[in-house]
Amino acid sequence: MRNLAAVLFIGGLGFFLFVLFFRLPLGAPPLVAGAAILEEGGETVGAANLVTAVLLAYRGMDTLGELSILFAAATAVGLVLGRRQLVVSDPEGGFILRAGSDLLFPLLLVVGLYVILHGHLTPGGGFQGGVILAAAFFVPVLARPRRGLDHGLLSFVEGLAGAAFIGIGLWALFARDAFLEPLLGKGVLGHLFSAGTLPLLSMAVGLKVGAELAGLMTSLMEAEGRES
Amino acid sequence: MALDFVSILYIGALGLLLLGTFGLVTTTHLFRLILALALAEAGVNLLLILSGYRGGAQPPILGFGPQDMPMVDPIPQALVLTAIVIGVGVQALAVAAAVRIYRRYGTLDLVALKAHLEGDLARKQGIAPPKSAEKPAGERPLSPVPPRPQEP
Amino acid sequence: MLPLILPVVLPLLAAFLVMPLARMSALIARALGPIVLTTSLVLLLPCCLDPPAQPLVLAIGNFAPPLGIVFYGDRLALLFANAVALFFLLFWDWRGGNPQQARQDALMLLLAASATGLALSGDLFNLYVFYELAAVASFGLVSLSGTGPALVATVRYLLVSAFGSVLALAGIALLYLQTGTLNLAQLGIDPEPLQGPAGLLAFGLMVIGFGVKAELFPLNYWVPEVYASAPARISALLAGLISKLAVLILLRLLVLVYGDTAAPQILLFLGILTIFFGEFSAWRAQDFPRMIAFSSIGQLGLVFIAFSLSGSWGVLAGIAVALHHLLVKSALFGLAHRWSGSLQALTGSAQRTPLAAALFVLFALSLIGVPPLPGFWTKILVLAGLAQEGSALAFTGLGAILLVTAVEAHYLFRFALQLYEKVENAPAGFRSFWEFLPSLLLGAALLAVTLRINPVADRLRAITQQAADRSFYITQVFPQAAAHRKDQP
Amino acid sequence: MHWTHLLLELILMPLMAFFIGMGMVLTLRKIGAKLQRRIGPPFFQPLYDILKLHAKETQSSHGLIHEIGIVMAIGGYVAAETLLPVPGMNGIAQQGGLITLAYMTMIPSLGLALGVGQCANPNGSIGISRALTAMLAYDVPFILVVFGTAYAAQSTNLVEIIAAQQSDGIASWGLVQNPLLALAGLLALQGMLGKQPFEIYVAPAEIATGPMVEMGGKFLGGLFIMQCFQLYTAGVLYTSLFLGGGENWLTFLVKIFAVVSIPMAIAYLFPRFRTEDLVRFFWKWPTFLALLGLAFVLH
Amino acid sequence: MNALDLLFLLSGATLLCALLFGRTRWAAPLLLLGYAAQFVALLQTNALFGEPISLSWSLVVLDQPMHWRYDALSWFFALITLGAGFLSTGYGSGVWMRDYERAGHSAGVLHTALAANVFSMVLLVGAEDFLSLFLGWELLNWATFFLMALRGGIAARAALRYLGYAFTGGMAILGAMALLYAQAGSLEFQPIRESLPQMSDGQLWVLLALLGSGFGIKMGLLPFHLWQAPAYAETPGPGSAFFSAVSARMGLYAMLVFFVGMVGLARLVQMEIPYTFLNGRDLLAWIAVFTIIFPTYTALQQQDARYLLAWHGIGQGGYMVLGVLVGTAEGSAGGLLHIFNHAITQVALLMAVFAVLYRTGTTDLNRLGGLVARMPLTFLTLLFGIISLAGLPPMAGFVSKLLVYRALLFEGMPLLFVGAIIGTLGTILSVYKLIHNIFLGQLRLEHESVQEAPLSMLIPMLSLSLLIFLAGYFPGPTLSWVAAVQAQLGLPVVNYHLGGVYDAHGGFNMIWIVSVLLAGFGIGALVFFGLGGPSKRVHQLDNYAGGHFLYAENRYQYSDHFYAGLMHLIGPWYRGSFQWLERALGSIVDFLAHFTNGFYGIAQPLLWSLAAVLGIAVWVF
Repeated sequence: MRNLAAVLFIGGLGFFLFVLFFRLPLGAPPLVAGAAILEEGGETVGAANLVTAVLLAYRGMDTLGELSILFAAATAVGLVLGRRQLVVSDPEGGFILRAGSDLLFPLLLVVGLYVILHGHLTPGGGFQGGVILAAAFFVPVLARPRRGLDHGLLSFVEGLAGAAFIGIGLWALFARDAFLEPLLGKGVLGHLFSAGTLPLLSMAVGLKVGAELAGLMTSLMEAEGRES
Repeated sequence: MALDFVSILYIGALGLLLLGTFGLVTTTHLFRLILALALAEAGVNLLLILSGYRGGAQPPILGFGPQDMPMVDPIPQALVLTAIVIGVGVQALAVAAAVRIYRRYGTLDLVALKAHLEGDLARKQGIAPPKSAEKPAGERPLSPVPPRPQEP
Repeated sequence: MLPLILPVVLPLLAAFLVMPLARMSALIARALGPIVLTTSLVLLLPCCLDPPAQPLVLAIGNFAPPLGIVFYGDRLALLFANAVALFFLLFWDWRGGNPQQARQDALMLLLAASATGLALSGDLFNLYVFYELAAVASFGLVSLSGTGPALVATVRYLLVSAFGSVLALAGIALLYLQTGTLNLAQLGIDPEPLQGPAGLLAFGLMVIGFGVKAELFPLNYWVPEVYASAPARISALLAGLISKLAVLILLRLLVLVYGDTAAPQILLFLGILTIFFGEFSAWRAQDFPRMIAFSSIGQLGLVFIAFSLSGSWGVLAGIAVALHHLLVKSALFGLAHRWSGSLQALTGSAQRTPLAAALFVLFALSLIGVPPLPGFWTKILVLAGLAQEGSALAFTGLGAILLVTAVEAHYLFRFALQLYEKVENAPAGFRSFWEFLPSLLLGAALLAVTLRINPVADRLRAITQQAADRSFYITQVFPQAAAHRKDQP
Repeated sequence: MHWTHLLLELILMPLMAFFIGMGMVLTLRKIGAKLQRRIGPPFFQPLYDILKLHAKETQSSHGLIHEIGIVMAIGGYVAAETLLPVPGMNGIAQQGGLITLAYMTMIPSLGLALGVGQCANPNGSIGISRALTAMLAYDVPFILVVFGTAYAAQSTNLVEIIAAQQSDGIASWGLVQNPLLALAGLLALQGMLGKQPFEIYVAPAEIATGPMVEMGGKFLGGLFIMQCFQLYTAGVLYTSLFLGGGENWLTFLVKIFAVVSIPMAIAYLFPRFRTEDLVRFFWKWPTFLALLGLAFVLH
Repeated sequence: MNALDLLFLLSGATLLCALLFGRTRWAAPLLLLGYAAQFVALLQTNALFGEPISLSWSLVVLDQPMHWRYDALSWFFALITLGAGFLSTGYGSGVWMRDYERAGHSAGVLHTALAANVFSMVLLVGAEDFLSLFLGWELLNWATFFLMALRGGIAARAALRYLGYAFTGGMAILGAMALLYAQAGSLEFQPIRESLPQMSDGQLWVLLALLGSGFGIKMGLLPFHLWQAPAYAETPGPGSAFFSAVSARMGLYAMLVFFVGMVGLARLVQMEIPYTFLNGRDLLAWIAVFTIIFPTYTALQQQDARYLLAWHGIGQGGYMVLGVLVGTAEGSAGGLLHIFNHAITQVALLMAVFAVLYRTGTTDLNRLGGLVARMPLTFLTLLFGIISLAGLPPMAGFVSKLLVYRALLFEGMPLLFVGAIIGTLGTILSVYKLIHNIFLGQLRLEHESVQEAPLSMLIPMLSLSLLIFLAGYFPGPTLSWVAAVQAQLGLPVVNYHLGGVYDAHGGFNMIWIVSVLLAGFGIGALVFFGLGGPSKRVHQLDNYAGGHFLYAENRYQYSDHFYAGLMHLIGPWYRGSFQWLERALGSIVDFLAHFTNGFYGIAQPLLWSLAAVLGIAVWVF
């Protein structure tokens, strides 16, 4: 009965959605704010990757909010899962896992940092790189569950990275009277050291995301392993 | 209108959304619900990114392709990035809670969990467990004054 | 410009820092939150008491709209931002002592920041982000106790909230697809295309999405169980403050884009259902938190009904009802801190804590709208507006409000009489009056408003004048657009 | 009207009523005797009865209210008689009216009820309970009758009602104009006087169960006086409403004696009704008749 | 500052006094002084025969002005209010209050509640726009609730029931106000009065239903009458007396203001009910008649004196409405006069009953009896009261009822007339039961040493008895008030003189009637005491029946099922019909609550959210 109703509802909704959507200019949406950004983004922000420009400059507030959400999620997970003494029952991984993880760790670290630092130039950026960083730190934990990660350190890193993001914003606030306005020289479009404070912000984002995701995954894994 | 590339993408996005929604409204298993949620979220993210898609345009990276080619709208891309991370955070939290709940109650079925919830709450608040006496909190409304001294 | 940005950013900064700091000095970490919130209050209070003639408009990062995000601080937004700082200070966990104190404080600060952001932001997606932040932070806070019921309630809350977010995001995508912008003012410049079915559907999706926090039927099933299992402080903030801020988003959309469409009718319809379900359920509630939780649902239905009224009347009525409920319901949840058990167990509480019982009676009277308390004036605004509206649905709403208010009066005073019953071994309830100090302060505020109803009404009218004026908003954000429009006719 | 004249009327009217009432008591007893093939009492028997009762030596009083009840019973009727116009004397009929009169006649009943209640005899109380219930029963048709006649005359003033009936001989009598009302009124009269089949509340046959149970000596004597007044009032009232009142004393006396004789004559044809049946009866037939009659009056 | 300002100030000051000094020893004198001062201020306003007087202050809230103004109607109601407040306070000030406090109740709270009632009524009757009317109305409702509930227990439950009714009524009024505001653009009386003729019959019917039920609930009009008797009966003595005098009449006041003063009876008559012979006025009149009959016969069933009187209080309200609705000079005069006459009657009766309660500890009609020799003055008060309540000459109640009967008669309304009479007959039956079961019959052994009521209670009782008698003997003064009120309301004005009224259909003169009656009593006394020999007084406990001695320890009082025969007959006609209605409504609320609660019990209700989305999609499409 419930499924039947659901099917009917979904069908009805799907019908309306399809009918409505296909009246819209699909594939040729109006380009209002986007057009302006495409127009002047390169000059104003100095980032070749306009997505990153949007992310960190034009809509830096969203990114800050998003960082906060991730932070909130991590904090809440910490709250939910509690902070009791961990009893990880998972056995140590086999040789292949351990060796693989040892090999992967530096590789992932480098790739992650690269993606973060080149966020304003090429596809990628703080988030993407941060996720890779998180993976880099999480893989060894998978291999050696008992060792775990130092949550204190993680929280320290994530706190500081977040504070750095805001700090850069506040710096702009006091220097230019506008929160999160890109500072420093724009540099040459396409160069590594360009786009002002964007790489710094990217770095902060990357570190924060990395620390938080790593912390999240480790917490979940620890929770999984704990016997009560 | 023939089914062009964009339309197929849209159909996919809406389909994902509807599929996820179907899962959300039909299942009562917590973990499946989380998965369905992820599915719906994926659909919406696709929808969002499609809202900036323009046929035949290139990525919004300066110096990436030919100069005069139109570029897609960069804003939705940024938005989607944000939305994905938000989704990750929420799902992580959901999973964490599910883990705790499973440990506490030994089930992930929402029907059972709701029963546990009501029962535990009733015990905590010191009220009659739900669906027992079917009695409202106080008197019936507008009830006649009960022990009247006069004859009925 | 500082009052616009710092109340959002500083709590975030503090939230990031509070856990590392807690490792160094618990004292500093504890003090951080109140300090930051007080700073916000100090920054905001002048703007609220002596509001600038023109709204404060702040383009974040100096990116002119619609490129960047705009913070728009008119009287209404500033008032709510102020209320956020004030209420978070009021319901701050001053006692502490929780082993997870730092995390809890961090979440509280995040919630405060997001709430301020919700009040101030003028960008749709940014609002969505803050809304999500508020949601995630509140998930953490409501499961604070870590008990089974709290967790299950949280998960149910989380599921519906996430579902709502998905829908809201779909609505935003739909909007963006049609307009190519996310700036509220720019959406309002030319609302014509959005007033078709697709635009309305986008609005509908956002109503459902943001309606989760706003306790809109049928997305409010999480309300009773969450408020019953969460700490009362958190319930007070969620029911009082956060719900209103979610409504605020819809208000902005209504004023700027959807004022002349069928959108208000949707709100009216859902509002009627909400008020009906809320109040009737409350009638059967058996414990204090759930009773006022259901009552809160009902009151938010009233808010929705009020905002559905056309023109500035609706905005005025809505703001009045929302502010009144903010005051009263927060205060009632402040009482729920100790009165958390069943209604039966509270019989005779007035003997030991007469002040708290008197406060309850005061709030109950105002809630059901007994003159001359403020609740009456807000209610009569809504009713007169509905009668002027004249449509069948409006009259249905009128009847529904009257009916459920009678029901509300009955269950509230059924309990009030129980409080005053004479029993042996009266329950202790509050240990000292410090425990319901927030409620006491809010009760005093309520009485003050009663006495100074006309100045308050004038202030509200000034707020409404700004908030209900579509072109005013647009002109403030896009001076050039207004000039452009002036040329046109 | 000179005040001495009025005073004279006010004194004369009750006095006459008393004597005519005694005559009526005698008539009734005579009729009863004739129907039962007895000789019946001598002419002065009613007066003897009253004097005898007052002269009794054992007169146990149950308290002041017991005595005041009798005073009220007599006094109420004395006052009521002044509201009933008789040929040549209007008394204060102009100052009161039909409704006032109807209510005035309840004062004696109330007095009697108070007196009986004071006696603390359960049987007496039962009698009062029955009497009051009976009143509830017969007053409904009675009040409809009052309404009809007063509405037809557009006045509650008995003087005017009588004058209207005398304007055109028998044809203008209430009896002719509103026969249904007259019939209903007759039935109500039967109940009002407590005659068979409605005599359960008086319970004349069972001394121990009825209002009179504690009444002896001058208490009973007072009630006897009251009965005289009661008969007189009923007869005159009915005459005034339906039989055109008294053109002169002769026709007046004939009419009122005829009126009170009818119930007596009917009485012996019927057994007794229970209280409930009595109520049921009065709320059914006389009320129906009165309503029907009223419909004629109103249209 | 004019006299009305002074009145309001004094009323507020009295309330404040009660609040501050209610617990102290000087509370009673202080409050009596306060009420007396208000009374003087009321007389000073001269609103009855002079010009209406406005309050110097007015409020403007949310652009809505709030005025207060006293005219003849306000004056009349305020007079009753203040009189009742004064007498009830006096009654409850002495030993009664000492006893009340000894029982663990608070004198201060009682005084405060009473003063709050008086204050809100003073405010209410001065209302000159719907906002101030509603303000006064709600204040009164809550003050009433407060006074009802303060004894706790049964009283609190009765009060809650009252609240359920009263608040629903308040909401109906609020709804009507919203409609009126939408129509007239204002809540002041004058614009509304002007816009009413433009309204359609449909709109007026809605207003009639909303305001009629709103005000009717306060009055206890059928079918909203169930709350009143228990609530009034369970209130502590002075409060009960006060309520029954005037509280319910505030509903009548509001009805007079709106239906008579604004809509006008002529308009009501024009509002035909389709497919019937009835119009708006007839409908209300029939409601009034059933309000007379049903509560009166419910009163007949009661086994508790307080309940019995409270039920009669509801029934008597019907006469007032009925009289006013007839609309002729006599009818409306009777209706209005009955407000006053009933007030004094009912207060006297309740005071007598509460005096019995004070002395014997019960008002159960099956546990009393034979008290006449123990409490003769209380008996006298009760006797005067019941004669007036039953509407028999020579007391006050007779005058007002007679006026109503006459009006019905000459307007040709036989069925309403019979209904009113049936109510009166029922009243006679029931008040006899009241006085019989308390004061007559068997004296119970435990009451052998009962004393007369204390002086502080006797004084108000006896003065009221005197008033009842005088208002019946010389109805001229009260009729002059009523005539002024009629002129104020735009009704035809009654021709009155000191002894009664006269008009085209004749009239009546109470001075003659009462004088003759008194003379008749004199003659009766002369005959009774003069003719026979001395009677021998039998002791109250020395009784026999059917030749058997009745022992005082045995209970032989005939009190249970006093009118068994009648009840046997009419009981099934109306028993519980309204209780049923009330329970049905309660069950509907219960059911709805159950239904809505069900939604919050669903384990996974996202389907509902989906349905909402779908609904919106359909809507916008």
